Amino acid sequence: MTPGRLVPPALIVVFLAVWEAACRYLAVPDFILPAPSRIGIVAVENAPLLLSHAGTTLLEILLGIALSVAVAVPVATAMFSHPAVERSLTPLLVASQAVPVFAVAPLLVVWFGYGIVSKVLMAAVIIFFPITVSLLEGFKGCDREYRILFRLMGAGFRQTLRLLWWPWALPNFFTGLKVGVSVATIGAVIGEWVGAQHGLGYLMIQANARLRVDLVFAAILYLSVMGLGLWAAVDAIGRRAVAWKVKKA
Amino acid sequence: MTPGRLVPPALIVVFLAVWEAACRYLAVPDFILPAPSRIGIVAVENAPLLLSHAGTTLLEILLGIALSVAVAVPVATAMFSHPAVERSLTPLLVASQAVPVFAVAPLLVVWFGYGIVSKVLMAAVIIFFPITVSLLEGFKGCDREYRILFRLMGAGFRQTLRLLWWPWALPNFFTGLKVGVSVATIGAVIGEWVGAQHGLGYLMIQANARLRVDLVFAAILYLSVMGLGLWAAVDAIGRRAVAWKVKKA
Amino acid sequence: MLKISRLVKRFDELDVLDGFDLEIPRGSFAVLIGPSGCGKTTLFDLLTGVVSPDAGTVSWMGDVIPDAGRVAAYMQQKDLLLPWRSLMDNALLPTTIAGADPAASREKAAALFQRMGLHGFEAYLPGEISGGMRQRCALVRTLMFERELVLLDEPLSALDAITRRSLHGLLLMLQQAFHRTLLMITHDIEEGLLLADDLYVLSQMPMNVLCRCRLKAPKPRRPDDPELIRAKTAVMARLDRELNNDPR
Amino acid sequence: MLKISRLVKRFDELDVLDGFDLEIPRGSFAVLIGPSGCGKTTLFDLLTGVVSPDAGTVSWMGDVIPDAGRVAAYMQQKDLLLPWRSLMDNALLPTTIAGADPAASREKAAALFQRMGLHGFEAYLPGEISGGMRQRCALVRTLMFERELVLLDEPLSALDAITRRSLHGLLLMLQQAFHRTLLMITHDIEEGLLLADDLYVLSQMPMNVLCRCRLKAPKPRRPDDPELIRAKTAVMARLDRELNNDPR
Amino acid sequence: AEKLTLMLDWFPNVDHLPIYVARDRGLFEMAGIDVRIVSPSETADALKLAVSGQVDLAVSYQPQTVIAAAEGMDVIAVGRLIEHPLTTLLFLKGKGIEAPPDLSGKRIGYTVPGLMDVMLHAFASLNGVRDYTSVNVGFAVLQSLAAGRVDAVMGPFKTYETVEMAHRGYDVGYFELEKYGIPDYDELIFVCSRNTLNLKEKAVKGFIRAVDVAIGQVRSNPERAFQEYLKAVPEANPETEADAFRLTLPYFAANQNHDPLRWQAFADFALQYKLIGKPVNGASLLRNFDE
Ligand SMILES: Nc1ncnc2c1ncn2[C@@H]1O[C@H](COP(=O)(O)OP(=O)(O)OP(=O)(O)O)[C@@H](O)[C@H]1O
Ligand SMILES: Nc1ncnc2c1ncn2[C@@H]1O[C@H](COP(=O)(O)OP(=O)(O)OP(=O)(O)O)[C@@H](O)[C@H]1O
Ligand SMILES: [Mg+2]
Ligand SMILES: [Mg+2]
Repeated sequence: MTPGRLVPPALIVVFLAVWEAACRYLAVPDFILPAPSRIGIVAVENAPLLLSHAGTTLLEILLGIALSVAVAVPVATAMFSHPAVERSLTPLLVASQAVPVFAVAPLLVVWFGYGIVSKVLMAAVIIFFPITVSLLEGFKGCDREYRILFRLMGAGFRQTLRLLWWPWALPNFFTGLKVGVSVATIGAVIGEWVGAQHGLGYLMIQANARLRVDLVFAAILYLSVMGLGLWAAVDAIGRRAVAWKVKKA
Repeated sequence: MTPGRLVPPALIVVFLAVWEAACRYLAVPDFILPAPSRIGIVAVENAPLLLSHAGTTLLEILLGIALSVAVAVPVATAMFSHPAVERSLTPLLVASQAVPVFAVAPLLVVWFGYGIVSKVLMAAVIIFFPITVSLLEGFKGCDREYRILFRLMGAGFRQTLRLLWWPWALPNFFTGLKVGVSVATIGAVIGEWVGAQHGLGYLMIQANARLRVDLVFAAILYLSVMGLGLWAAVDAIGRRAVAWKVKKA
Repeated sequence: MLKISRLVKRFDELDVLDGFDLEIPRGSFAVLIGPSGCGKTTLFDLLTGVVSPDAGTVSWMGDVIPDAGRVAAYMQQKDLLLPWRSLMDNALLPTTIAGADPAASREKAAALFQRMGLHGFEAYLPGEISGGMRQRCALVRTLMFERELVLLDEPLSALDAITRRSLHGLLLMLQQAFHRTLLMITHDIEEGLLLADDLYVLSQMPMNVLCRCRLKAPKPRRPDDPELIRAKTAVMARLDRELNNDPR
Repeated sequence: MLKISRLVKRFDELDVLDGFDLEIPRGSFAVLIGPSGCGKTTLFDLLTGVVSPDAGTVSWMGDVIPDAGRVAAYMQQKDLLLPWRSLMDNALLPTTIAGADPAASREKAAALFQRMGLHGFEAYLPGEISGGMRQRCALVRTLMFERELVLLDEPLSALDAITRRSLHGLLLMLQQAFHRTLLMITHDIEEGLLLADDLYVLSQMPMNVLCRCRLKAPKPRRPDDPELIRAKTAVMARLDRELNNDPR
Repeated sequence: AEKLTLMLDWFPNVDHLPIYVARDRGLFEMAGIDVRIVSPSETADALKLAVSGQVDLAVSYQPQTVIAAAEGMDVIAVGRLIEHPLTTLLFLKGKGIEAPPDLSGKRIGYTVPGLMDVMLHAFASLNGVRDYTSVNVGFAVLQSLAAGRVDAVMGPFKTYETVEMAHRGYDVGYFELEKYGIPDYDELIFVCSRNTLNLKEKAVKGFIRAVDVAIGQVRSNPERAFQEYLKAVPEANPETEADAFRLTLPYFAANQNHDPLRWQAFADFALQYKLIGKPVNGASLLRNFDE
């Protein structure tokens, strides 16, 4: 999906219309679910505030993505090359997915303080899992025949990785990255629950505590747009990177 | 990874040992991070309590998985067969990933009450995205040549779906499902933070309010084991379903 | 009759076809021979709608059709077996899709497996058999698909001479007993001459018919038939001239 | 000298090799001909360590080696081109891996592309070329890989007669000018007879050497050489007997 | 100036107004301290981090502090911010609820399992509420009330949710806990660890004094204080928080004298209703600087 094709089509218009109508005619109170028009107005009126918070969050997300990619790639590689590592790490990784943040938030504060680090870490932790799993499955999906070809050509592990496994798993990597960046927004927001002074997550908690549900949703709108932008960017890069697949067709 | 191979190997032992040592010698207070030994003891001592809550949560997760698979498969299929649907739904789906639970949990409760439905929905919503994305990418990854072969044999959409695309995308489906079931635990727990009377999430909040951090972590341990079990189950089923891939090697 | 008129196909800067004409009478066996990479597979792909032409028409029995995908069974150059289905299930794919009687189809497929020397391998997966066996399995699948026109892209290239010869008999039976129209690509000139009613020698890109070799000798023919040996030398010489005039 | 002794390989209930012996003198050109599915590819896979034998040994120049993967260049029956690399980059894969001088390698590959009639297609992706062109590209890649032993599994099966003939010259040059030892599988008996010093006719599974045909005529040979025609008839007859004695 | 880190119990709101006033009028500076204010991710974090020494001071609740003491945490209350419970049992008017017994047979929500469900249980048994169903509504107080999913909720603040509901056109009433048999207690207090107190006694004392002074100043000119607060916390919503501030003003601690008897009464109540598992000595948790 190229950015151009993201222009909201019929279904989205229908979705918003139904939402708006539901709020108006079913008299859904604002603080339960604000109408899209209301969210839009709040989002525009508070644009300077929201944008400044959004900047902080975006920075955290981008750093989180960079960090998790930087860790996921070697980890997936290690798990792929050493089944023992896979056997050891998989249970830890899967188990870690069941840990809710609030339980470890004080720990994060203890270790990383109130700065940007803990937020970046939270975002990274959330993106990390889908990327690693997808990349690993991608590596594993490589046809044995190709591996053998490389072995016969005398390729070492690094060469096979660079010339075969990595390009082979690239589509999977991008699938994982797409899932990852979409949920990264949540990661950063959750990270901001841990002692943040700025950012959309901070703003949302504040607004939520103040029962400014419309502002919460306006912040969500900004987050959603951010998520969409990241998705579209990854998708565009992904398409370019696996152009040979498209071309072949 | 078959269940048998999940038996914790060296790395996990090392991980637990480091954790234990950190708690003992770095004097991390146990209300911030309890030592694994302490968590183990609490988990065993309170087994009846924890198991009864775990039962509730497990039921929610299983229903959530069933629901989200039941929805993700037709949705991914529709997105694949109608690019217009994909163009419309993708932004909605991606945007939805940026919505933090606390914003929608009240909505779910208002709409679906305090019963099991809202928790099942929460779990389902979280699992849905990775499955749909993976399945869709799997469908798209099918070589054009095979599609043409099916067209030449006069196969309709449903037949091509059943005989070609679905088996083709099965490995991707299982990758997505694996990511999904791992995070499903969190979905159910968050659902239980609002409007539950039972379940590990409820227990965690309660223990947290009582500053019983060791019990919180014991609940997380049960959640983790549950997540691991689900992962291993999906992995085993997945292996069986794509046995031809293994056999070919 | 299959009639191909003024077919044009370009790939980027490559003129593969530039006004290609061909007529195949109903019930006849036509063989195409030409240099590797000249556009034979592309022609079949155009005929069956796998790729769409830039210009030109295809007609069948006098009616212009967008492509012959509805009237032709096509055995592609790649075997395209589904790796998760056993050989038998792969062979049964066309009848499964057409909703034909399973028992009858299975019986027919079993007979073809026997004939192809694949008996005993029905339950194997495509990843567990040899290249030639895969090709034979793809041929079974194509024959299971009952269409009046049969397009075969190098169907026997990976087989030994004996198996090949026995399958020549099968192809001739298809033409003579079942009245199919066959169009076959091969690189084996002798094979072409043994089977063809019309053998077309094709040029380099843009592909054209260099010469049409009408063979009247009754079939089955013998490879040591002097007419065949003469024809073989002639075709060889024509191809040689084509390839060495324009050394790519 | 490559010496294969008592090689055994089973797949489940299939006895593919059951004590297979073969000796290939250094610098010679050996050709293997046998029924489709008899185990030729499996033999090459065992030689190169692609699959591991259940029993038996392989030795090279007198030393028993686990497999000949380190001394052989192997062109497999499938082309195994990397779909994301251009033809040139695919051909350069062995030298890239070996860390050879890029400029010199590129020059050598360019010469081979020219020779194979692939000139002008260096930048194409494997998905954009014909079956025969893919096969030729795989052959270029194999030849870029400088090993003393060259194993070729049906390297020319998808090529037209003329291109094939020109590549016969290339293979002979490899043997005669570059002193490689060649081991080639083919289904084309005439091709085998044109190239081989020793031609082995193989049996059905479990695979054995039915007869060894020692060819002394100087190369290049002509297909109409009466010795060749006689040998061809003999090989054909031997194969025929093998396949029809034991109708699978 | 000595640095002190203070963790709030929740995001900044009018309850914390005197702290901001003290900071922005330089009262902390005069006391020779430099206070950094941070927000927690969850209400229990502040106390945990204070006890572990990660922050110097925390805003906490008296019930939470008693629970912490019963869990063996080394916590000490050093000052007071809000001196009576703000927690109420909130209900919508016009549904026939006038007195606690009217809640019998109704569906009653609570906000924090483990704490508010106990309060609800105590309230019900003390006031003859029978056959009610209790449900955890989490943070969805307004939503669940407005949607009619529950008839009342235990846990909302009388200074806060009431205002929000009123602003949205809902007429709400509430029962104040201390008037219905539950021992009076300090809603918001300042806590730290004994260790921090030993190391930074002077600074902590200075902090408490400064807050005390600030509370006096807030009382004398509430309007000005509120304007300062709006500047310090730009996210604040001026309309609703003005009302909330007006309601909160009477509850700011009049002095910094902890009352050991009041603490003990609450601790005994907590033990009786199983909020805690073992007895707690109230006096041992307190430090009065003014004695
Ligand atoms: N992975 C496998 N699992 C089971 N059987 C296998 C496997 N690989 C090969 N075989 C069997 O081994 C036999 C020999 O196969 P092989 O590929 O060696 O034949 P071949 O002589 O190369 O045939 P062709 O000329 O058709 O390429 C076949 O019957 C095949 O079914
Ligand atoms: N998708 C494509 N993109 C670009 N060029 C293509 C594409 N498909 C085929 N070609 C080009 O078209 C030409 C003809 O290819 P085609 O496959 O029709 O040859 P062929 O006659 O079947 O050869 P062979 O005998 O080797 O199978 C080739 O030069 C090839 O590079
Ligand atoms: Mg072709
Ligand atoms: Mg083979």
